Amino acid sequence: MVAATNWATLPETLRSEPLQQALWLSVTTSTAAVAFCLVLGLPLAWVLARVSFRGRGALRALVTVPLVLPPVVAGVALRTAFGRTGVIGEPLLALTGFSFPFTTWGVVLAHVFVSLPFVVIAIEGALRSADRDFDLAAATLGATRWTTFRRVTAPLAMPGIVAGMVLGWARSLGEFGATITFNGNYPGTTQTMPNLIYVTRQSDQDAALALSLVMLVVSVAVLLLLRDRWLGVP
Amino acid sequence: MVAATNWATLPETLRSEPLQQALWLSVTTSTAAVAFCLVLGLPLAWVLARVSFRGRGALRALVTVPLVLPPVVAGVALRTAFGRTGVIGEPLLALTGFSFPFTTWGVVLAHVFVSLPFVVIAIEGALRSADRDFDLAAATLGATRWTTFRRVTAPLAMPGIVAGMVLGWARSLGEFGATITFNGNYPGTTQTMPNLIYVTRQSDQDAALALSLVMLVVSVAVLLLLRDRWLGVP
Amino acid sequence: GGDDQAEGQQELTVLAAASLTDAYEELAATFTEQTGAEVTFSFGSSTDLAEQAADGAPGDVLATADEASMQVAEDAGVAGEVTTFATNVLVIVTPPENPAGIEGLDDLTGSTWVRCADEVPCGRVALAVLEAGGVTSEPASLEEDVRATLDKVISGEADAGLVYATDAVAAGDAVETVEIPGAEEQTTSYFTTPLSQSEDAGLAAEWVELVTSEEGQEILVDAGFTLP
Amino acid sequence: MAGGAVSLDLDLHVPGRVRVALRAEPGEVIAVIGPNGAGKSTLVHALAGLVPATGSAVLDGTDLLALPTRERSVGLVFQRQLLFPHLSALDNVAFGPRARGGSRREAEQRAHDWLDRLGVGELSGRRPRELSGGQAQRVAIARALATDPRLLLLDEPLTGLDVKVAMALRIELGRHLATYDGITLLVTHHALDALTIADRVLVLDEGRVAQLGTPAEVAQRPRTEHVARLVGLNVVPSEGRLTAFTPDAVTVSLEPPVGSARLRWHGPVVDVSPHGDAVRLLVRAEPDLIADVTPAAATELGLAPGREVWLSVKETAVRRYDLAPEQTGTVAP
Amino acid sequence: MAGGAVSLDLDLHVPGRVRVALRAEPGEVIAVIGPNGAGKSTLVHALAGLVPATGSAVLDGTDLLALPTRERSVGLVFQRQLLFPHLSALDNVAFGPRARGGSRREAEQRAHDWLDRLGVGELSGRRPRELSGGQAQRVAIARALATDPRLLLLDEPLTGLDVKVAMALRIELGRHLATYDGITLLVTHHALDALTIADRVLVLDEGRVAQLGTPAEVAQRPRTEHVARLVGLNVVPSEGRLTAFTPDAVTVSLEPPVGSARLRWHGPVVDVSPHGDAVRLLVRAEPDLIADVTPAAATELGLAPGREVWLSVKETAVRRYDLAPEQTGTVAP
Ligand SMILES: Nc1ncnc2c1ncn2[C@@H]1O[C@H](COP(=O)(O)OP(=O)(O)OP(=O)(O)O)[C@@H](O)[C@H]1O
Ligand SMILES: Nc1ncnc2c1ncn2[C@@H]1O[C@H](COP(=O)(O)OP(=O)(O)OP(=O)(O)O)[C@@H](O)[C@H]1O
Ligand code: MOO
Ligand SMILES: [Mg+2]
Ligand SMILES: [Mg+2]
Repeated sequence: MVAATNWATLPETLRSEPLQQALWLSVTTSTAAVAFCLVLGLPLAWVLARVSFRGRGALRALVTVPLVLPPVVAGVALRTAFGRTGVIGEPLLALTGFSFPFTTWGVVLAHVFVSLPFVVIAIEGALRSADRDFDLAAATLGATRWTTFRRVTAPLAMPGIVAGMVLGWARSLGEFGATITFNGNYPGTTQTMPNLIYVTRQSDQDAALALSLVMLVVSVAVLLLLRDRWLGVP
Repeated sequence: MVAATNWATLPETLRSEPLQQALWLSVTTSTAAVAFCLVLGLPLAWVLARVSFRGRGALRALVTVPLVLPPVVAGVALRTAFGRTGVIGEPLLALTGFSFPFTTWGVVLAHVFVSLPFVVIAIEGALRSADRDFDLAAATLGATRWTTFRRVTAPLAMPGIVAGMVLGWARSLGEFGATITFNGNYPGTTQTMPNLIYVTRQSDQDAALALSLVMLVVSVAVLLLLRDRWLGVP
Repeated sequence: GGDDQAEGQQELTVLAAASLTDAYEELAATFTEQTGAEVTFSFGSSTDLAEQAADGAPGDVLATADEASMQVAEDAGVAGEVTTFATNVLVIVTPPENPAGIEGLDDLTGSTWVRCADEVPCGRVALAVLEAGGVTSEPASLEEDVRATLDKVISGEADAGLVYATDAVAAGDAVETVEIPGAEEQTTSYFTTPLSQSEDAGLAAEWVELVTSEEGQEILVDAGFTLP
Repeated sequence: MAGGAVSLDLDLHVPGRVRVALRAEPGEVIAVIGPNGAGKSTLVHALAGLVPATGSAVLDGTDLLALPTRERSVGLVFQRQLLFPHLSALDNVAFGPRARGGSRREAEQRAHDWLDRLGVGELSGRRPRELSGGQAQRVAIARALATDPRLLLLDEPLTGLDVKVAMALRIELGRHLATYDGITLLVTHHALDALTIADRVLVLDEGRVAQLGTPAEVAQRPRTEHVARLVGLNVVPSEGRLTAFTPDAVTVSLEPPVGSARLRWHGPVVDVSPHGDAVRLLVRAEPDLIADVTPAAATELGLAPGREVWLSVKETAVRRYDLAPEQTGTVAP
Repeated sequence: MAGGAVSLDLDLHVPGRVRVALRAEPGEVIAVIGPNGAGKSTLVHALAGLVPATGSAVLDGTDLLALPTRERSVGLVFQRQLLFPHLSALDNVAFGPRARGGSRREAEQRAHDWLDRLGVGELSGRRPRELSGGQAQRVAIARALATDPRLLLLDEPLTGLDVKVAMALRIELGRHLATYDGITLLVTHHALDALTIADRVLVLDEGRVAQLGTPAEVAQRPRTEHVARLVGLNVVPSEGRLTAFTPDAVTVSLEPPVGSARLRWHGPVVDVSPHGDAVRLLVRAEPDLIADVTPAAATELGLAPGREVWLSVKETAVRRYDLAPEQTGTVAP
């Protein structure tokens, strides 16, 4: 892929406004998505790993569903739920005047939808691997479940949580299909890097490859930065 | 999505040969892919989690790369490497007369490529969360690294490994983009469920939704079966 | 336009089938020259775009590569007057130097060749062309769209592919083109319509006008389209 | 302290592992002793809510068993320590006070104080991995004490400590517990802990209460062989009663003893070890018995492991008492 | 056994934690004692390869420090046990023999034998979580012994065991080690272990060798306060030499002693505990001293904690010897 890139036109490609817009949009929406995933996914993973209840298997299956949906179908599912005439989208629009599709929030929503399972399942795995007796020790010291989770369980499972976040972030970044189906492909608003690459590839294969390379470099750089900082801990 | 399905035509959809072929192909290739991912990914994850060496960060980044590639770009990358005129594909074709594209093995290859990072990163997270001192205990008992890994490290990280496999399997199952770009879309050979759903949607939205639903039900059923069996251990 | 800016800069948003990318970007330049309005595109598959338009996606004009998709927009009541503005014929493309020596439909038999899936517009056309040519050999792959078909040929994975003339033009030197006698009998048509959610119906109408004007048609022909 | 005098009314059952009924008065320290697997840790864990139990454990009017662990206000030193590996010693100890709502400064102050009292103040910045076994043990004790629990559960708190520290800690703990109005259960394998710190001793055997009494009672009339060994007595059951005698009352000979000694046993010496100025023998008879002889006698008789010997005690040197735990006051003959 | 007599030549340094030079003969059992944090576990872990160390540890001609852990052929009982939580007791013990290439059947047979010898044969199917602390400790010992190591490293193997088991194990271990031609390092806080099982005693203090000698030498001429306390002696440094005396040689009075006693100290009683037939006092003087008095005297003098007392010993009751570790043979006065 590196070999196939047209190096002569690369500088020009880099300076183009669509690229800069799309890259910025991709990075910000993926980051926002992973933040939401964490907020939703951490408690969910904890419940799945630590609380025994009827229907746990079903909850886990439900969480896993977006994982096995082909992205386009995920987009359709999202539309069914959050579209302007969707089950949730319609009342939402009526109440607040806000609707997800074709907005940057819609992109974030699509990302959260496809990434959440990765975050939840990776973190659940890590929580299950960790020694549960430390939770008990915290309880004898009077810690609530929340305090225990925050100060004991989560720090001990940190490598797994970071892994989950990396997976979720990367999944968001590379997401193509759900986003374009649910949100369209508007430069500056919903045109993420994969969408831009898709469009560019229609007319200029080389430019598309150059864009892919840019995206690769940026994301690997971000991953490299993140990982050693966090996984160095234990 | 459930609501939008055209229930009247469902039985007919279910009996259609393309569906049966595609479903079977999807399940078998995903399962094969996750098996390969495990064979490759488990040692890789172990190396990343346990061995300190220069370039560990770089290796991890390299493993992570397919994660952030939009699927179509992943397909292009695969082709550059394993295509008929690819870096590896050309000598391979010359030597053995075998070439990946347009074959079921090509599908498996594409699945492995996109799923491996999920497997590796999830397992690495779990390995890092687990107590390393048990490895040391095994070493004092004369166990080689391999024995230690097989009999101590891996069993203790089992929930994380299962999580990694689930992620990888689901990622394979939902994979769309790399497969079609690298392998095309031929019924019975390379037409997986997501491909079938995609092309069906071009002409018949309802049929596509019905197919998605079938896929969903099958995959959730498989996941439900697997998870409780394995995650019940600890 | 779909995305009006405070200072009154006019904007036009067009939802267009991905196969129109090259031609439409050129048309946009002309349009901006003539009207001063900025053009923004949301390119995608015709099916997606029609559904999005039906769901109220911001946009002034919709252009699809098939009638079925346009019907979706019409059924949803978001379409205005529908115009056919271009057609596209199928050609055979091969990698440079045509390694498998493909000279016509008959040579496909015995080679690794690809075409679009039956369900997508270019596949339906291909099916008709092949039937007319009496070809019974099976392709190696039924591609999701015409772009993927072209891609297999450019990359050398396939010895030949059935694509639109526009794609062959867009690919330039990356492929060699073999015309198919009688292909013009089996074309695919492109449809366009102003959308009811347009906030500037005048501007939308101007775009449709440009596309169907002589100047516009010239640009389309340059891109490989034929005229209806 | 947690304020107000606290009493404990216990009638607790962990199926297959332990069953204990007991009433403890405010401020009481109860030593829990018994062989490995007797159920000591199980009892302590059940009280802390880490093992499900039936019955009741009424502390101060509320049944602990009905509360979740974190509301039980117990302090527990685990046999396995379980210090949080990612927190420094200081943060480990400050964890409890903070979890119970203290401010960060207060909590750290408390933690500092406790670490200092236990002699590991200068290690407060270290992670558990960077501590020696005994240092970590002291941090674990500090962690349990720092929450001012109403019920203090110490599972072998003094193991792994060197003699000097163990002694110092025994004193420190004794001093702390003397002014403490909560209730303490102290699991130990050391007679000294049981006899010096405790107000009463609870002897567990195979999950049941074998004996419950003051240290003096237990030391003088041990009802199980385990306790007898713990306090350095020989105890022999006969005719439904127990016969106890000290090791130095035992006469060792190579020939069967003649004369009046009715109590005599035969068996091989299995161990010889110094014991103060004497030499202590362990003889595998029915049951195992210990005997103290002078070094001179030991040399003369050639008392090495494997040597077959006869043991006897005079009737006047033994104390007899009933087996039944109820009648702790009886003496005979 | 691993076959062939084995000697160990040690000159090992773990920066900031321990430095030890030592030569051990085939079959020797060396007890390692010292206060918490002295470096005992560090020494043992360095030999096992779990802590990086410089220097050399030549076992049988090969330098252990140059080998990876698994090739060192050491058997290690961890202070933290570290039994594999997912394996049964049997599989834990069979792990070593299997890892060293034994067949499954052989390995399990060995494991069974060892579990039986340590009295936990009937628990072989249990996971570590389902064992009591002492039961787990025995499985951990079995696991280390079952590999027939050439170097056996036991880090406080007898803690957490009840008296009877500890005694039985001391005997079992003693018997095993007597016929064992490998070398054993036994870390312990118990004088009895050190004095009964060991051929030599290595005393560590703050990471250095404070003393190395036979149990008798160490017991009679302890060079550190820690060892003195361990063997129940008082040791007082003066003029570069050490003065040792037994607790029963100490006279306790409420008034400053008159007369010839040159050796006298003053301080508060901090602990009173029974010791055999006597009462043992701990007095906070310079340094801390222990004194045994009769129960009658204790009552008469009102010897409760806090009481200020005078201690004295007669010159004839003390033994003096040099501080320097080199001259282990000197006696004085
Ligand atoms: N999780 C468990 N499941 C089943 N049995 C258990 C479990 N935990 C402990 N036991 C058993 O219960 C009995 C009591 O164990 P407990 O840990 O209370 O003993 P203990 O008195 O603390 O012994 P020690 O002195 O060895 O620590 C033992 O026989 C032990 O094997
Ligand atoms: N990972 C570490 N990093 C830094 N210092 C450490 C580390 N582990 C232990 N130490 C320190 O090294 C010294 C020796 O520790 P070690 O564990 O060898 O003591 P020990 O003699 O085994 O004590 P104990 O009787 O308490 O088990 C202690 O002061 C301890 O705090
Ligand atoms: O843009 Mo199309 O409808 O996929 O040719
Ligand atoms: Mg216990
Ligand atoms: Mg230690």
